[in-house]
Amino acid sequence: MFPFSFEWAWDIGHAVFFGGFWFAISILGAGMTFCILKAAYDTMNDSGESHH
Amino acid sequence: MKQENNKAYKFGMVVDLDKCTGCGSCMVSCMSENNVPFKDDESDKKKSITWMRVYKLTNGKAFPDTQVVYMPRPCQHCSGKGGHGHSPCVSVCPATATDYGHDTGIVSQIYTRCFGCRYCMGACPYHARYFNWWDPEWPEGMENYLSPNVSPRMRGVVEKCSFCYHRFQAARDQAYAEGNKDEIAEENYQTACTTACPAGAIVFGDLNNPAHQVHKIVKPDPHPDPRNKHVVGKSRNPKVFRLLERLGTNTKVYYLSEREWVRKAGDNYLDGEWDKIKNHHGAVISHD
Amino acid sequence: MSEIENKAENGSTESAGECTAGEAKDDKGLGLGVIFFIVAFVACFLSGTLLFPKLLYSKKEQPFNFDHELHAGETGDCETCHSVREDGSFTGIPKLATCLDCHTEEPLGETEDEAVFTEEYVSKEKEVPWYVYSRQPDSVFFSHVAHTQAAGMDCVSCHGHIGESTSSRVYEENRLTGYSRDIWGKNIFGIKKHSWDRMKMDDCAVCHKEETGHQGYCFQCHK
Amino acid sequence: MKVDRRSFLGLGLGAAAGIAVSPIGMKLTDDSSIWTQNWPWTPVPVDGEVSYENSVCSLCPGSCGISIRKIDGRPVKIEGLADYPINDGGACLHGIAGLQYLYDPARVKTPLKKNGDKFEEISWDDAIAYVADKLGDIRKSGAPEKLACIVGKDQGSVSGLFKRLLKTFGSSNFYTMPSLESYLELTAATLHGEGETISFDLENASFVLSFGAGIIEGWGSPVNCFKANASRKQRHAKLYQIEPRLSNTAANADKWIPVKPGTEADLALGICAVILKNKLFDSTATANFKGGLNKFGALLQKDYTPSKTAEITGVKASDIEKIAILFAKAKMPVAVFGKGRGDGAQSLKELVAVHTLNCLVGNINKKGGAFVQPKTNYLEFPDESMDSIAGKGFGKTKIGPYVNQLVERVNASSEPVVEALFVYNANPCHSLHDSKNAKQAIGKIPFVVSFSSFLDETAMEADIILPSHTFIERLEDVPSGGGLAKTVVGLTKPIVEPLFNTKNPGDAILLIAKALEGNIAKSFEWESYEECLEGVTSGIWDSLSEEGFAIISEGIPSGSAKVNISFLAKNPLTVQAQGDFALTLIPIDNMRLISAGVAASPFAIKTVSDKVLMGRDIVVEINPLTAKGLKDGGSATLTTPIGTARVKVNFDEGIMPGVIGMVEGLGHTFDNKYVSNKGINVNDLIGPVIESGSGLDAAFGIKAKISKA
Amino acid sequence: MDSALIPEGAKRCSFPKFAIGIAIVSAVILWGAVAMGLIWWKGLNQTNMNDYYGFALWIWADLAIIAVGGGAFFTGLLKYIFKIDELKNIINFAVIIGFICYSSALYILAIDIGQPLRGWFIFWHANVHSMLTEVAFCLSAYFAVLTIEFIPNILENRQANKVPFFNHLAHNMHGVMAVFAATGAFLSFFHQGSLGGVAGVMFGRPFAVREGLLIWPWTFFLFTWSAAAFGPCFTLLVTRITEAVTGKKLVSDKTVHLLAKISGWMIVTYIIAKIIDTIYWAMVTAPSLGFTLSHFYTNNSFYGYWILITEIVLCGVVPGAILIMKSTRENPKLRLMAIILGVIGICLNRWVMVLQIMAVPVMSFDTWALYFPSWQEIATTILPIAYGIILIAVAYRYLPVFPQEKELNSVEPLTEAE
Repeated sequence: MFPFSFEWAWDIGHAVFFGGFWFAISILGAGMTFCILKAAYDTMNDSGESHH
Repeated sequence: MKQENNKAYKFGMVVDLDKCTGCGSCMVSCMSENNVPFKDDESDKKKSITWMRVYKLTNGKAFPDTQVVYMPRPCQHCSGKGGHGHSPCVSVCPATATDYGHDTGIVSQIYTRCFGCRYCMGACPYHARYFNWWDPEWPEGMENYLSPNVSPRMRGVVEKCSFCYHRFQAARDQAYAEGNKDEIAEENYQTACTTACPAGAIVFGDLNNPAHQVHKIVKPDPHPDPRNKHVVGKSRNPKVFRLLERLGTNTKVYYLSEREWVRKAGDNYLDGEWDKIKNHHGAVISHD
Repeated sequence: MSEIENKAENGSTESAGECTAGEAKDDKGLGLGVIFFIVAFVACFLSGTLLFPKLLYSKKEQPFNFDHELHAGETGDCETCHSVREDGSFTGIPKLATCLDCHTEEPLGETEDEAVFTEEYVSKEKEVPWYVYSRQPDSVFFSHVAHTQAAGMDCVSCHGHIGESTSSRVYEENRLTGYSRDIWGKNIFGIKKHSWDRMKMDDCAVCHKEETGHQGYCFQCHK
Repeated sequence: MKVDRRSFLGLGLGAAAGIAVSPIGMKLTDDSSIWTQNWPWTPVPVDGEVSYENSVCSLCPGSCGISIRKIDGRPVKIEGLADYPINDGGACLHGIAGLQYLYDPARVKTPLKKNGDKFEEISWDDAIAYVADKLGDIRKSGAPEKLACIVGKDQGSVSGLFKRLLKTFGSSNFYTMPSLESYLELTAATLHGEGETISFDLENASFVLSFGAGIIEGWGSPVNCFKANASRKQRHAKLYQIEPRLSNTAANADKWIPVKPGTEADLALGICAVILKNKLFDSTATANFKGGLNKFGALLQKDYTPSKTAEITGVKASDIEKIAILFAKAKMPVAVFGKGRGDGAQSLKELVAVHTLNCLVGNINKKGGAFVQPKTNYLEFPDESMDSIAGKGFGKTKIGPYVNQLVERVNASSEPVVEALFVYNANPCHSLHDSKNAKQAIGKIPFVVSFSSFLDETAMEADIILPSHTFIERLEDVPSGGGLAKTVVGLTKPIVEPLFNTKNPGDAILLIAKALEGNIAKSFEWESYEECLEGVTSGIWDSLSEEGFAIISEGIPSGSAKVNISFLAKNPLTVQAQGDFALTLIPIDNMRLISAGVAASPFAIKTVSDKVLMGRDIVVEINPLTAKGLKDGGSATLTTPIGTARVKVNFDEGIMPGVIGMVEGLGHTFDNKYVSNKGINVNDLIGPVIESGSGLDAAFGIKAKISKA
Repeated sequence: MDSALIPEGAKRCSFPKFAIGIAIVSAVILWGAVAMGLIWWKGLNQTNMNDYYGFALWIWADLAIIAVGGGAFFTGLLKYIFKIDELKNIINFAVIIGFICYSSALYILAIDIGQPLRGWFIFWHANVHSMLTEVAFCLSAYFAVLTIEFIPNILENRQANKVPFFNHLAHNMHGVMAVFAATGAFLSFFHQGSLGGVAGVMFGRPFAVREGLLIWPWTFFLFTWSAAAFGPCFTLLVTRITEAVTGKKLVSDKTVHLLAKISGWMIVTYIIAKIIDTIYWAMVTAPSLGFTLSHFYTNNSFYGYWILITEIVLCGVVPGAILIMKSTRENPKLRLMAIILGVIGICLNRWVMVLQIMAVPVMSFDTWALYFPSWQEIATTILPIAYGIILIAVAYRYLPVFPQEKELNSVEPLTEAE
C-alpha cells in the first residue's frame, strides 16, 4: 500500500493503481482541509452577529 | 518476477487413471499428512475438506455398457494463461494470500494471510479450494498425531493442496545440510499421495527435468499450442490430457488413460468437436 | 492557531449566558475547549506511548539465569548447543540431554542457577521450560541451515548479541498474541536501529530483497 | 470560566487525536489480527526431531509393512514401508489412518466389568482374578467344554495361545470368524486333501478369471493385489470380472461379465463343461484326477450345457464358450474365488467349482497359476500338559462346525450350551449374518470375556472387557494371509508406550492361565508374551527381530497336488437366496469401509462417497429399470424376510436389474459420533443360509422388496 | 418537542408518531443484528454457503445496492460537472440514498469475510491485480466522498446551521462540491467497473469470463454503464415511495422527467451494449471454450432461459423504451412501472453475475449446484433496508433535503408518517 512496504513494487500495476488512489485521496484531503480552514477563517472574520 | 536461482523447478504430477482403483489411500494420506480436520458428518461433500478428492466418472452408458473411472483431483497448480503464473486464484486474491512460486511452479496458500473473502474459490473451476466453515476440532487426544510441518488452519480461511510443500522444504534443508544447494533428488521430494498410492498410479516430479519420470511420461511441449496461444506445456503423449485445458489454466496435474471417453471427459467440447481434434490431441506438433 | 484563541478571548463576555441554548458565539467556551483539547491530547498520547506497552506485555522470568557468555566461552561457538541435525532441521533450544553432555547431577560451579538446574531439572529429568525470545509463530517455516550454512550468515544479524549475555533478561509476552516482544521489537513504534531489533516478516522480506533481489515467495517461509 | 459543552468537545477531540497519533491504534490493529492467526483453541503441533520406525500393520490379513514417522517419539504419520515383501511402499487408507485408532478417545482405557447394564472400571488384578474364578467354577462343574472362544483368524501366536488355553482347559469349542484363509483351506481340503491350502500367483497370471473376487476392493492381501493389478497393464495380462454389479474391480477389468447373484458356481461349472467338451483341459493334469472325472463330465454335459448355464446365470451362451476358450488357451490362466473381500459368506460348491477350473487347465503349482501346498506353520508350541478334565472335555465334539451353528445352538437350547465365551479380534454381533440373532446368543451366554480395544457391538454384550493394545502399541507375529503367493511373517512392534491401561492379549492369556493353576498354568510357563513369542517362533525369531519379517515360503511350490473331484461329482445343490420377494439384496464390499472387525476410521469414513452414505442414511444401488416408483436420491423402505430399513436410493446403471446393492461395514451402534450411527448394518437385513454338505453360511444375499418411503 | 430541529416551515408528523414508526423498523434492525452477532461469534457456518457457493446472497446484495446506489455519483456528475442545474432539486436525496447504499455495502463486506479482524489486509497487503482490491479501495474512498457530499446537508439542519463555523463549512463545501463530485465520479467509474471485472476476469468460469480492453473485461464497462443507467431509476423509485409515505410532492415533475429521460437513454444504450456482449459471448467466447449457450440454461431446476429474457428484454428493453418516449415517460403509472422494472433488472443482472456463475458446472463430470440462504443471511441482508428507512426518515424530518418541498406544498395537506 505504501512504497516503504516490502510488498510495494515500482511496476506499472502499482503505479496506475496507487497513483489513481492516492491522487483521489489527496484531492479529497486537500479539499476538506481547505474547506475547514476557510470555514475557521471565515468564523474569525465574522463581525459578531450570528449567521442564518 | 525473477527468482534468485535461475534454475527453476516446475513440479507437476501425472495420474494413470487406468491404474487408479479409487481406493482412497491418497485422500487419507493427504489428510493425515496435512493435518486436515474431520467432522462428525462429512457426507455433504460441498462442506468437506479434501485437498485430494477422488471423483467417480461414468461414461453415461446404460447397463451393461456402463464404465467407471476414478479421477484423483489435487490442486492443479495452474500456471495461468501462457504459463506466466497468473493462475485463476492467484490473480484474484485481494490480499496476496496465495501466490505462484516461479521457483517451483507451486501455488501457495497462506492461512494467516487469508481473510476469507473466498474469491479464489469462485475463480477455481476445479473446486480444489476449501473453506474452513468451522473451527477445526480434534477429539480429545487426537491432536497428538498432528504434524508440526503443516500449520493447522483456523476457522474462516481457505485451504488447499500444497503439493506437500513442507516436504520440499525438508528436502531443501537436507540438501543445504549436505552442502549441495539447489540439487534435490527426485525421490527426496514426493507428495504424500504419491508415496501412498498402492497402485503406483501417481507420479510426481519436476516437469523441467528430462530425467524425471513425470517429464518422461508427459513430454511437455516447450511451445505454446498453435491452436490456442494461452495453452502451454501441453503433453506430447497422445494418451495424456489435462483438466479443462482449453480454459488456459495450464495445470501441472496431468492425467493418463488409454480410454478415449475418459480423455474426452477431461474437457468440454461442442458436438463433433472432439472427433475433429482428438487425433491432434497431444500429437507431436509440426515445429517440434 | 493563536489568532483563533485571541479571537476566542475577546468575543467571550458578550454572550456567555446563551451558550447552553446552543447559541454559537461563546468564544470563552471555545478557548476553554482548546485548553481541554491540548491537555487531553498530551495525556492520551503519552499514556498510549508509555503506559500502553506496560499493559500489553506481561513480564516473565526465565526458570533460572543462563550465562550465554560463559557457555559460549566453554564451547567456543553457538553450534555446539544450537545445532543443525543431519536432516537439516534445527534443534533450537537444546534439550536436557544436550546439556548433560557436559553437566551432571553434580553442580558445575556453585551459582544458585546451577543449583536450580541440577536439582529441579537434571535430577528430576525434566526439560527446562525456557521462554524463547525469538520464537516465531506456527505459520512460519524458518530454515536456519539455509541462512547459516547456505548463505553463510552469522547468528548475530538476527539474534543480536545474546551470546555475550551473562544473565537471562526478562521475557515479555504480548498478552493478546502470545508473541515474544522481540518480534515487534522493543520500540513500540516499531522503529529499529539494528538488524536484530525486530523479527517481523517485513524484516525478513527486506533483507531477502536486498540479498537475493526478491522478497521470496510465500511458501519459502510459510507452512 | 465555565466548563461547557464545547469544553467537553475539546476534551473528546483531544483524547481522540492523542490516541490516534499514539501507537495504540496501529499496534492493536496488528495484534488483533495476529490474535486471529494464533487462536488459543487452534492446536499447535509440537516440533522436534524426526525419526522413523518400521512395523507391520495387523488391521487385516494383508499384513503390510509400515513406517511410522515420529516427532520426538510422538507418532504423527503411518506410511507404507518401502521394499517390504508384501506391499513395497504402498499402503491402504485404513493402515494410513491407523493413528486414529491409537489416539481414539473411544478406546477401552482400562479393564471394565459389567454391573447391571453399565460398565465400571476395575484393576487388572481384580479382572484376572474374576475371570479365573468364573472359569474355575465351570471347570469344577465338570463341563469344561462349555468354555468357548471366538477369534478373528486362526493364525499367529496369540490365536495359538487362545487355542492352547481352551485345550488345556478342556474345550474344543474354538471358533474363527469366516475368513478368506479358512475358505482357502476348506477348498484345498475338499479338492486336494486335509492340511493343504491354496494361493494365487496374481503377479504373474496372464489371464485372471475372477468370480466376484474384489481384487481391488480389499480381497486377500489388498495392497499386494493393488500392485498386481496395476502391473497387469504392463504385462498385457487380462482380467475378466464376473459379478452382478460394476464393482471397482469390474470397472478396472478388461471385461465385466454381469452374472445373476448366487449363480457363479453354475457359471464355473458351465465353463468346465465347455472345457471338457472341447477337450481344452490339460490331459496330463486330469489323468490322475480322483473322484470320478467321467461322472463329473457326464453331469456337466447334462445339466451345464452353455444354453442351460446361460439360462441360470444370465450370461450369453456364446460368451460362456468364449470365456472358456480364452481361459483354457491362455498362457498362464488362473480362476480366483471368494466374492467381495472373500471373508463373507461363501458356498463351498462355488469355491470348489471355480478352483476346479484351475485343476482342469493344469495351472496348479505353475507360474501365474494357483499354488497348492501344505499350510505353513512356523509356530512350535511345546506340548500342553493335559489333566483328566482337560482330556475328557477336549475329547467332546464341538458344538458345531462354525460360528453360525454355535449361535444357532445357543439360541435354540433352553439351558446354557456355553457357560463362558472368549471373544478376541472379532465382532460377531456386527459382522455375522442376522446380527441381531448373534447379539441375542452372545447376550444369552452367562459369562462373556472380550479382549477388544474398542467398545464395539460385541464388547458391549460382554460381562468383562480385558482391553488389548492397538497394533501400534503391541508386539505380535503377523503371518500374511489372503491367498498371497508367498508366505511372510511380519513382526508388529510396540512403537509407543501403551497410551492407556491395556495389555497385549497374549499377556492377558498368560495371566489367566497362571491364575487357573494346575495343568493350565503348567502349559503356560512363560514369564511374558514376549518370551513366549520368542520361544514359539524360535525358528524365525532372528530374522523377525532383525529384518522385521521372515519369508516362510516363496516362489512356485515343487510337485503337483492330487485332485479329488468327488464333491462336485455328487452334484451338490446350489444355495438359493432366502425369501420370495422379486429383488435380490446383495452386500457390497467397499475398500473405504471395513466389513469385519473394527469400524473404519474417521478419515476413512470421510472419504466415503455421498452415493453410499448421505448424512445418517445409507444409500443403496439400484438399476433405474428396477426402480419403479422411486426417485433418484429419494428415500425408500427396503424389506427383506428378516428386517426392514429406511434407505436412500441411488440410480446406478452399473448394477444388474433386479439387484439391490448395499454397502457393508456401516451401521455401527457404539458411541463414537465420527464413525458410528451412520447408515445401517446390511447384516441386519441378511440372514444366514446354511449350505447342505458344507455347513457354511452361504447367503450371497437375500430376496427383498423396495418401496417409496 | 423536537420542533427546534425541524426545518423552518416544514410540516412533520408529531414526534411520538415518528418515534413509534422508528421503533417498529428498529425491530427489524435488531433481528438483523442478532444474526450478525451469531455470524461474528460462530463464524460463517451460520450461513448456507458452501465450497461451491463461496459467493452467494451477500455478494449479490453488495453488487446490487452498489449498482442502485450509482444514482448518487451519476446525478452528482450531471449536476456538478455537466452543470444540469435542474438536478439540484434531487441531488441531496440522491446523495443520501447513495450514502445508505455504500455504508450498507461496507457493512455486508464486514460480515461476509471469514476473518473480519484481518479485513484491513486487503488494503495493507493489496494485490493490485485483483479486481476485489480495486473494489475495496475505490468503495471506501467513494464512501468518503459520499460522506463529504452528505455533510453540508446535515450542517443545514436548523440548529447546526446556527453555528457559524458549521455554516461557513457547509457554504465552502458547496463551493468546491464540483471537485468532490468529479473525484466521486472517477472512483465510482472504477469500482462499479471492477465489480463487473470481478466476474469478467474469472477465466476458469466460462459463464463469467469476457474478453475486454487491456486488463478490463467488457463486464467492467457494462457494470459502470448499467449502474449509471439504473441508479437514477432507484433514486426516482425511492423518491416516489417517500412521496407516497409522506403524502407530499417533494420533487417537481420537471426534475423527475429530466432524470427519467436521462436514465432512459442510458438504459437503452446499455441494453444495446449488453445484447451485443451477450451475443458475442454466446457465439464466440463460450464456444471457443467448448460450451454451448444451452449448457448454461438447461439441466437444472432454476436457471433457465427465462432469466436471460427477463433481465434483458422485460427489465431492460421495456423500461428503456418507456423512459425515452415522452408520452410514456410522463405517464406516472408507466414511469413507475419502468423504474420498478429497471431496478429489478439491475438486481437480476447482479444475481446472475454472482450466483449463476457459481451454479454452472465447469468440469464435464461436475453437477449444477443450487443454494438457498439461511435465515441469518436473509436477516443480515434485510437489515440495510431497515437502516435505510430510518436514515431517510430522520434526514427527511430534520434536514432540508428537498429544496422544492415548500413551494410544492404551499397549500398544506395533512402531513403524516415519519
